[in-house]
Formats: sequence, structure tokens, C-alpha cells
Amino acid sequence: MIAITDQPIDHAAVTDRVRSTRAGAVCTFLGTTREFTGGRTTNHLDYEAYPGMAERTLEDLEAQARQRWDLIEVAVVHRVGRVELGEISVVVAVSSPHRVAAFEACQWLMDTIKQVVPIWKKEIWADGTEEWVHPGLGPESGQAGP
Amino acid sequence: MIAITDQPIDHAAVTDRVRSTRAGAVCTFLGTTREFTGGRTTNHLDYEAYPGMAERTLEDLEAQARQRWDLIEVAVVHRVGRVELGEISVVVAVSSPHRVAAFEACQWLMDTIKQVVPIWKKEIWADGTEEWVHPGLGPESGQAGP
Amino acid sequence: MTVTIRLFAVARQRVGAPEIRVDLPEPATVGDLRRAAGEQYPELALLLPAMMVAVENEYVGDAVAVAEGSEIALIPPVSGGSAAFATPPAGTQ
Amino acid sequence: MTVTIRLFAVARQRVGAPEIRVDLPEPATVGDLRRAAGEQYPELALLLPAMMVAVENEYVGDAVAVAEGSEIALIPPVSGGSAAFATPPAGTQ
Repeated sequence: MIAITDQPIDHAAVTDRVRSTRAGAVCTFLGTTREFTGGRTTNHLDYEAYPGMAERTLEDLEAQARQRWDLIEVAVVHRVGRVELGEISVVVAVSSPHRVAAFEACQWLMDTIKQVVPIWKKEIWADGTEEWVHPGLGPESGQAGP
Repeated sequence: MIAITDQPIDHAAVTDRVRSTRAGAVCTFLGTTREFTGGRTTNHLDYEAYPGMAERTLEDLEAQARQRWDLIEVAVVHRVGRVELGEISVVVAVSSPHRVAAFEACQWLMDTIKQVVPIWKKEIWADGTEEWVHPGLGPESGQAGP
Repeated sequence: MTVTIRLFAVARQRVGAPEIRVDLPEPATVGDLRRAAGEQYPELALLLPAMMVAVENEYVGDAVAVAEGSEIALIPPVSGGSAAFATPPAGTQ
Repeated sequence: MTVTIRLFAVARQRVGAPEIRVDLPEPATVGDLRRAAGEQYPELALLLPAMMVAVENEYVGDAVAVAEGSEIALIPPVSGGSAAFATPPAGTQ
């Protein structure tokens, strides 16, 4: 199950969605908005997705994970728009008969989502400045201006 | 936070307990009762703990995990008594500023809990036979009889 | 031909619009599209080498032909993705 | 001296009681306790080599002295733990 939403994510519902009597293990990951990064303070984040391609890429990653590991269910929900401190930006939940597969698949999905799914994050710092997070572009290139 | 309980575990509450605005990552693991193992069908599981030592050993593992990784919060809840198919026997939730630490610490805790915490599992098979799960003792030694 | 290219994140912000239209010779490849986009929108020139190109929701390499009417997008590096963007991700054509 | 030893899981089931009382010479070590438990409760003899001994809620090695009145338990292998029980876990004295 893949979803992009601009509403707060109910992580318990995502986890419950992958539970099964065929599964001995469920691994769930939440990405949450952190207040402090290095010496700086975040006010909130703003996520932007490429609609359509983001879902399609997530579906492709789910299919790849199911080929690599013995999984029962996979659920990925990513939020877009404004995400306040402590709120959830992404939930990845997987279930498997065995725990090693659940951990490995969940971590691989999360790592790979952050590398290839066209969803971008803008930091809105507490000092009012904004910055798109684009690794490899350098701080100047990513600066969004006040 | 460490707890042993004979009541159903509210996994969402355990996860919410470790969430924090200092955390960018939360990893939660659920162990759930699987219906099929090899060719056999499980009716339910029965967990027994050594009260006191189980909690103490879990607290020691939490302290070790906090030394090895940069963690914000750790919560482990293990159920004892009868656990039906699909129900949760254990929840491990950890939060960290960063996702790699959250995944690694959660997996290490779960792996190590299954190795050193004095909590035992009895399989009650669908055919009515029972078997304590004691790796290394061999099937005959672990057999609990009909 | 003229193609429409979708922009996101810092690229959208630099141009100040969610899409641009770029004139291309015919036939044209994704590499030609990159060059033309940089010439016709100089504010994208510094970003282009770090961006991927997606055609019909798939990452594609510079040798792929561009067809008029295709859905084309410039994809800035995503948040955890410097390594992935150094070498094209699996599935890149 | 006589010590009380708590039993769990298959060990408790074999003996049919949650604890046993074992007579030991004085002084005695955990190794002495293992031998005495196997002699006085033959139904535990086959299980004892695979079990750990905990004194006051800590895993201990066979060389540790046993004191009268200590909380002592026999710990059968836990469910994921064959490797851990082959070599004593960290913290074993």
C-alpha cells in the first residue's frame, strides 16, 4: 500500500495494515520533524512531491523489496506540505514471517526512498530563512531565500 | 521504559512514548504470533518470564544500547501468558536524531532480547501438542507432552 | 519542437514557475534538452548537472530520445540522495 | 547448606514444581550446585548442561561461590538464543 497525503499520518493504522497471522515480525519506521540540526533550530518542514511519479517510484520500490525479501505486507505513506516539529513525514511498515527480513526490508526501503523518490524537503529555520535540502547542490544552490 | 505485562500491548502507545521533537527517526518492532512454522500450525503461544530478572536484564540492554548509539528514548514491552494468533508478544521502540542509529539499535535490542532475557515461549500446536522453544536442547528435551 | 518541462523544489523556485517550455531541434535527446534548458533558462544552468531527467515518470539517461508531448521533468537531488545522484539509480535507462 | 533454586519453562515442567531445594557442601560453587542438582533431581540431568545459572538476577559462571539465602535460578535457553548459550553472554562472571 502506497500513499501520498497532505494530512497527518496515523502511524498505528499503517502498522496495523501490515499485521497478519502469517507474520512473526513487523518493522515500522517513522520519519519525524527534528527541532535541532547541527547548531540550527527548525521551525517546520515543507515537503513537495512530484505527483504520480512519487507514487509510481514507491510502488516500484515495494515490488523490488518483495522480490528481495520474504514479505507479507508493505505500506508506505509519505506526507507532503507543511509538517510541524515532531510530526510524521513518512511511515514505512513491513511484515514478514521472520524478523531479519522485516528489519532489512524496512531499512532498505527507507534508505532507498530517500535516494530516488521525487519528494523534496524544505527546511524553514526558526530564524525565518528557508532552504531546500538537495544533497550535492551545495548550500548556496539550495538556498531558497528569506 | 521497560515493562512486562499479561495484557494485550498497545503498540501505538509504545511508539508514541519514544517520539520527540529531538528525534528525526523512530523504529518500532513488533513480534507477533505466526500461524505457520515449517509445516506445522500454531494454535497459540504461552510466554513465561522470570519476574524481576527479565525486567532487570531488559534495563541492562537499554543502558547498553544507549551507550552504543545516540538514542533519545527506548521502550520495550514484553507480554507473558497466552498470546493468540496475530497478537503482539513484544514491542521494541527506539528514537534517535538519525535513522541509521534507530534501525541498528532496534534490531540489536530485539536480537539480544531473544538471546539473553529470561522469557520463554511454549508453542501450543493446532494438533494439541505443546513444546517449549529452547534452542540447543533438541526437540525431545523441549517436548512438553500432550 | 517545443516541450514542456515540469520543475520542482529549488528549480521551480529559481525560475518562479512550475514548468518551462523549451525549444528543441528535431530529433532531440535528453542531452540536447539539458543543453537547451540551460541556454534558454540561465537560472537553471548551475543546477542542471546535478538534476536527473524523468520522462513519463521514469529516470532516463542523456542518450534517450525526446518525443513531443511526453511528460518531462527535471528532478533535483532528493533529501537523502547525493550518492544515488552521483550514479544513476537502478531502472535508469 | 540447603539452597532453593527457581525453575522455569521445560525445567519447571520436568520437575513438576516451580522450585527445588538442593543440599550442598559448604563452601560450594555454582559448579557444585549444578552437579548436586543433577544428582538430586535426575530429571534435570539432561537439561543442566544447556542451562545458565543466575544468582541474584545475574548470569554467573561455574566458579562463583554460592551463598545460603541467595536467589538462585536455572535458566533454560531462551527462544532465540542458541548462540548466546554456547558462549556465556556479556556480563557473565
